[in-house]
Amino acid sequence: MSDRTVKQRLFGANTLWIGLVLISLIAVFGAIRPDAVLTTFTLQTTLVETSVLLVLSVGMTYVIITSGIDLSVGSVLVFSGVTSAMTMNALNGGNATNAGWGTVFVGLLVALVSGAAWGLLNGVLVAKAGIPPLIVTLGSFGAALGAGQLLSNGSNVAGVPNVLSSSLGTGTWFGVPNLVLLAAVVTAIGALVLGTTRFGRYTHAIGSNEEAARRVGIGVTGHLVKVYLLAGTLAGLAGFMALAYFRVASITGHDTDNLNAIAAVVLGGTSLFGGSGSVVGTVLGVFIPAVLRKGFVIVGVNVYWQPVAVAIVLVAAVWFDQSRRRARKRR
Amino acid sequence: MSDRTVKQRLFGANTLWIGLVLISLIAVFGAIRPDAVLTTFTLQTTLVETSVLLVLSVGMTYVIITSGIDLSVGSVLVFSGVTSAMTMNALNGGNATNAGWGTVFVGLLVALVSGAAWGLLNGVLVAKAGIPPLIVTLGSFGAALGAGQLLSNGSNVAGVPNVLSSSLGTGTWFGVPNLVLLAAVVTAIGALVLGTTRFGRYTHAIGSNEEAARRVGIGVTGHLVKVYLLAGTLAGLAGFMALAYFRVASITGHDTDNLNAIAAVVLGGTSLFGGSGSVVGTVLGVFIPAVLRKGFVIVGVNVYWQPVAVAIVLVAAVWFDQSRRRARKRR
Amino acid sequence: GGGGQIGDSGTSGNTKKMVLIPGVAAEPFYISMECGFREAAKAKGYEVDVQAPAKFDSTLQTPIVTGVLANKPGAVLIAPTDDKAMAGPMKQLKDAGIKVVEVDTKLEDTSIAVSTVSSDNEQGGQLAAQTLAKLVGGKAGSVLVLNTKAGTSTTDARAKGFEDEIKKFPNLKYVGQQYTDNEPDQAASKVTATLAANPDLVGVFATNLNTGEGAATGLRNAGRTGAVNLVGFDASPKQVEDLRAGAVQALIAQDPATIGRTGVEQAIAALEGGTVERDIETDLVALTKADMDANEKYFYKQKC
Amino acid sequence: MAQPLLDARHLVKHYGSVEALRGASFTAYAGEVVALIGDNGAGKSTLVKCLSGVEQPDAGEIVFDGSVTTLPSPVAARRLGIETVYQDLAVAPDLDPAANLYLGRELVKPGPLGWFGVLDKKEMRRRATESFRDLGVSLQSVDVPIGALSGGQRQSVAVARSVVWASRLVFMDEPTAALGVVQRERVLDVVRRVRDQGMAVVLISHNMPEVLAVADRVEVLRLGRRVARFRAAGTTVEELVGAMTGALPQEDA
Amino acid sequence: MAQPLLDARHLVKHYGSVEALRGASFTAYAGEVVALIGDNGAGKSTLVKCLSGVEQPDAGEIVFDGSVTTLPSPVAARRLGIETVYQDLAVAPDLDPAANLYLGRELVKPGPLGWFGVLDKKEMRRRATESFRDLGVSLQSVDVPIGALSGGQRQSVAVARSVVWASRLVFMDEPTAALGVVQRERVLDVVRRVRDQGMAVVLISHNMPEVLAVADRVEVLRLGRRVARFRAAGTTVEELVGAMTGALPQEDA
Ligand SMILES: Nc1ncnc2c1ncn2[C@@H]1O[C@H](COP(=O)(O)OP(=O)(O)OP(=O)(O)O)[C@@H](O)[C@H]1O
Ligand SMILES: Nc1ncnc2c1ncn2[C@@H]1O[C@H](COP(=O)(O)OP(=O)(O)OP(=O)(O)O)[C@@H](O)[C@H]1O
Ligand SMILES: [Mg+2]
Ligand SMILES: [Mg+2]
Repeated sequence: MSDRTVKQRLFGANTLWIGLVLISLIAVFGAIRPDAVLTTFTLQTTLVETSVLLVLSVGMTYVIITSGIDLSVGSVLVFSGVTSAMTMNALNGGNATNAGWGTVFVGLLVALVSGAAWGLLNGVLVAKAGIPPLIVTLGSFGAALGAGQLLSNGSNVAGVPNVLSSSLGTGTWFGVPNLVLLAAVVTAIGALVLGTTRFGRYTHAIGSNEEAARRVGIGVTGHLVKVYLLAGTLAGLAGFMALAYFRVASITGHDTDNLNAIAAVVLGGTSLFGGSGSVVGTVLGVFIPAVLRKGFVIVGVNVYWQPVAVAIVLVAAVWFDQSRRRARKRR
Repeated sequence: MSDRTVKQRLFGANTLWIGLVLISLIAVFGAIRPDAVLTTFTLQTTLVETSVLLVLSVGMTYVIITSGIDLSVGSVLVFSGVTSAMTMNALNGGNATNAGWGTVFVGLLVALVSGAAWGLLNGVLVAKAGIPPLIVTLGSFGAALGAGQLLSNGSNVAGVPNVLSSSLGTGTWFGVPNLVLLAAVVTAIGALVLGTTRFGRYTHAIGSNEEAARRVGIGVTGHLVKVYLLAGTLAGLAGFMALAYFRVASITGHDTDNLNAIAAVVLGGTSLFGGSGSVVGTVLGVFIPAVLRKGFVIVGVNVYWQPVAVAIVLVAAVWFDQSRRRARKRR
Repeated sequence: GGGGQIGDSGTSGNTKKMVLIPGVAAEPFYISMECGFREAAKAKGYEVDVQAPAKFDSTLQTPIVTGVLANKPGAVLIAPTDDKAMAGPMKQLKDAGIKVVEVDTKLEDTSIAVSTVSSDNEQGGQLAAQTLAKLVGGKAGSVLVLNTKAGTSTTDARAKGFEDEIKKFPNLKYVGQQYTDNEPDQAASKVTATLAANPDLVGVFATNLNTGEGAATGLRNAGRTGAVNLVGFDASPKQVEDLRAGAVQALIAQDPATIGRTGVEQAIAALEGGTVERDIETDLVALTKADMDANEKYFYKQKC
Repeated sequence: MAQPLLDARHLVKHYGSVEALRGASFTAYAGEVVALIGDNGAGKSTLVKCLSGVEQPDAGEIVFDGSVTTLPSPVAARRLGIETVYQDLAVAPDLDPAANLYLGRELVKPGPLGWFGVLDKKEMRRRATESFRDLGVSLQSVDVPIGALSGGQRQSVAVARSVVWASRLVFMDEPTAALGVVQRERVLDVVRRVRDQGMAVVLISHNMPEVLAVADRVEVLRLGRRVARFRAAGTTVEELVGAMTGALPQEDA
Repeated sequence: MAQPLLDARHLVKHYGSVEALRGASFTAYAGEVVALIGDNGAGKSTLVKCLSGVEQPDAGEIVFDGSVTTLPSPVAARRLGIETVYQDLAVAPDLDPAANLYLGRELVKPGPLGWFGVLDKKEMRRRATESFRDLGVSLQSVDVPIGALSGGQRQSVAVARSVVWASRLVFMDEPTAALGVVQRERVLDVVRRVRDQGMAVVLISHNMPEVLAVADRVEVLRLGRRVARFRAAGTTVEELVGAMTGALPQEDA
């Protein structure tokens, strides 16, 4: 009986080939425009620009492993950004631009709580009321956005504290953007919890066979609530990160965050039918489309060709990954 | 051993409660504004405005019953509309506004073939290459839209023949809009094929247990290709219908067709995990959100409240449907 | 025998009512227009309603038009989201005896509306190019256009106007437009990618609010705020603030409140038998940090 | 005779128009193996589900350890010390055998890591391997998901899981159906051992010689009702079959 | 002895690092019942899957009816007249029993409706009811999805499906594992009847008395290899168990 190493367990052989795809993409773009691609600048900006999506996708990974889905993340992000920004403004007489760390802390708390509230609502409706996740989160997709618009009266909320945007938003730490650090910490914790703890084990078990999990005494309802709560809270955090990054809580422009996150998770080898998946795969799944989009702009691909090329590479990557994995299984 | 009637088989008891939801929605809006809601005009426009989505959703029902998903329908609709409009224009020296029935017929053919081509591509990649449907159709979602933009150079294509828009687009037949007639015929055929034929049976069997279907000798690969082909072709038809109705092949505005169609199918009682579902359910699933949106406009609900209210009613409807169904099962 | 057209049947409605159908909900541009609209209509004793689609999208606007039609108001002010696709639904309004006034955008078919009140988006693009050239001065370098989605008529017109005009400045190399799906994060990413590929980037024209916000973020992230001149479109409070703070170097502002007010005047003229002007163009201005305080009336409003 | 550990009275369970249980009664005593037999579709599995909290009976009464109780969930049953091998096994196919064995009762690392719920996978794997050896199961690899195991291997995991955790009562719904000759003997040994520890074992099986070899008592279900009870000693296969098929005169027992 | 109907030689099948078959051979003759026995995990189900086109062996040769053949898919096997009852049953849980029985071979309505593939559900249901009666299965309702049936009822549907359609060879992987006493006898009767029609029946079972009662020959698999062959007449359970467990001296047969 062979024993797996920690590395194997954490990464799963499943992510090897898709990782290879990512590396070769970078290699190709790097070969075409080494001066523009293989620079600290491009690395930094690419990482920063994927941070928010990465945080959303970590939560989505958990949800999809339970064989659920969460379409609401983008709207929850918007809602949390709006509540957070409005609270910070309210605390500072309508404009928090020059507010201090206390305000920022309250803002973070409000963002997290707002996200958690929607996550809790999703979780309760999915787990306790037994409504299909697609319907529940399609509902909160609309409702959270509508609620955000109601609160902000339909327009973007400005007035983000400078200390927030200059620290979390654009600050770096030994050259690593703080936004990236935060996303990396969240991702690492997400990967460890999923791969090594009881919480992660239950997540897999529920997705693999919900009835079996229930029969062995796992509190399936409670666990599902927690998973959606996690996804919602991370969406709230993502909303706060976006606030720091864009210096505004913007209402539109997050309609496709949900599909992007789902695609990243599936691209990373997690099955939509639940039961198996890894956060490391999701990380790769987040970066492949990001690298592609960036690379195509740098290399100068025609704008109308860009979506077509992204689509082709995406499908080809998964196809390659799958056929390699199958071959490995056969061997 | 009891025998089920044809009616029961076609409708399935599953659709009873969700149908009830639809009727009570109409009743409520009708009670608030009887003068505006219960008119031929409102009926006509509501039906017309849902025709295109209905045709998309019929194809989506098949795909979801096989436990697949098709995110590409909206983009395929756009692509088909563009190719069809451009072909009709090309046949008439650049502007087909005054072209005759021959041109319209060619346009229809081009739309159907364009849709079928994307459907075939989806089907082959899903069934033969074994790539997850979400990834494949996310790819064609981007690629079909990009291809449409490439062809039209990024702008809407006008020049739709008047004979087409005044007949199929806005014409009526004994008060029933022609567009609605066409959608009804497609839906009826879709319902009959799914409920009574071998094709429908195989669709259910594959979704219920693909491996079992393969082992009993059903050509699973071929069947899946056909199902995606069907969904693509119907998206092509929908593109042609949209052309007739809007008098223009519009590039934007179809990003959420896929989610709308999926929501309609799931709302209608089809499981995302495949194996069971009905076209009649899908019809109800298409109309509930449509009636809601229309009703809210007529009743004059605040725009920001509308998505919230739609979300609440959607979730409540499914919850009601599910708890009624469960109660029935218990009885 | 059974042929006919949709909407053949009809009833009469409330001519003392007026409805505004903006292109999209929740944009300061349309909110400011709504403010002008409400103010002017109420002053004349009209009942008002506003129904906006969730997105700038003809498939979402169409059901709103027909829903409004069911109520039979006296006049409808509408910003058609597609110059062809909205012709059908809007013709139904006209056929039902409702006076239609186009605001902001217009149909290709000029026979439907009684009047059109708008500012010219293409001209706005040209103005953006001129402003950018002025800001850059004589320096040579690349310029980029950030557009929303392919096929969005308003922003496409702005981009086209910019593209045509920028060619007149030989020191500026136009590197083309990038689509952003109207998402700020994509806009940021496209800006930094362009910076990587074209380090000599000196100007960016962002065709709407979201692209502007994304572009500002991308430039800030790259540490090139101010070094690369950013010209935005529209003057929502946040954009004005960014202009003041130096995140944006210029804004092309329309005058939505006047559009709304003028639209009401034209509608009332049509309803009450006054003289109706078929085409009215409102002003477009370029706001820079230097002259912004003088042009405060062009700032958009968040709420009335 | 002593007070029964479990006494179910006149349970009724409908699925839509199907009547799975029509007033079934069932009794189990501590320290005995009682076999529950009956034809296909007699309602045995349904009865087990009702008695282990998976399904809720529509009517009837459950007495456990002398007091009337309800079992609203499998957790409630587990809390009473009731473990079950389900006929459909109820395993998570994507998890490996050790994970399935410890599902719902994972071991965590000692010390601070454990407070965060970090699993002690190594220890679980080691102990699981031991349990499997006890049951005579040989696995070529413990790292494959259980869905890839052979039918008998999977069943052995389910059996191991129940006997490891039970403290009062074990339901085993056809635990030996897919087992090889050796493994079957091992499981029957385990059944006896568990009985000797004072627990009650309820064994469902269609194999009459096996039933007579291991059970102390036999209860017979037919069409959703208990129709006969036997002491195993001295009963013949013919009598059992007669009761199951209704060839022998029925009595509502 | 006559030419074998099916002769599989030295089949090898790996799953990742697991070796399910390590050069297994197997022979079946027309007009006989051959039992395939072996411990859990010996590779019996894998062998059946390789011989019915579900899995592709990594090495080895399959001779059917005298000519070397490959079975790239289940359809290919079916075309040769091979039907299979899989251990995991391979039924569509959302479809009703009649639909499962006729899956892949639906009856269509006579006349023009049939050209469009319109199903004759009534006729299929009628005939299915008949088949189930033959096998002694009683269903309270034929309208429920098969996923809601009892374990034995589901297995009966799978057995019925294979014998209805086979023409040359039937593989039955533990067809009686979940069956009641009566149903088991009926299935064994069916097995004999099928054999008497000149077909070959391959029966996998862990029930040795059953094997000796119905089989003409027995082949034994151990650790992915054939290790012994017996004529059933005159063989004892002890000999079979000895061969399966390796207690008797092995020979690579
Ligand atoms: N979820 C369900 N829905 C509908 N009918 C059901 C359901 N579960 C069980 N039944 C029916 O209830 C009856 C009893 O089933 P049960 O599984 O208890 O039988 P069993 O005695 O365990 O049979 P077996 O020996 O074959 O396992 C059967 O007729 C079965 O079809
Ligand atoms: N898909 C698979 N992936 C990995 N290992 C597998 C797979 N299928 C079977 N195996 C392994 O191959 C070996 C043989 O399995 P097989 O199912 O053929 O055994 P069997 O003789 O049918 O056993 P049983 O009597 O328990 O049904 C087992 O060790 C099993 O774990
Ligand atoms: Mg049972
Ligand atoms: Mg087996």
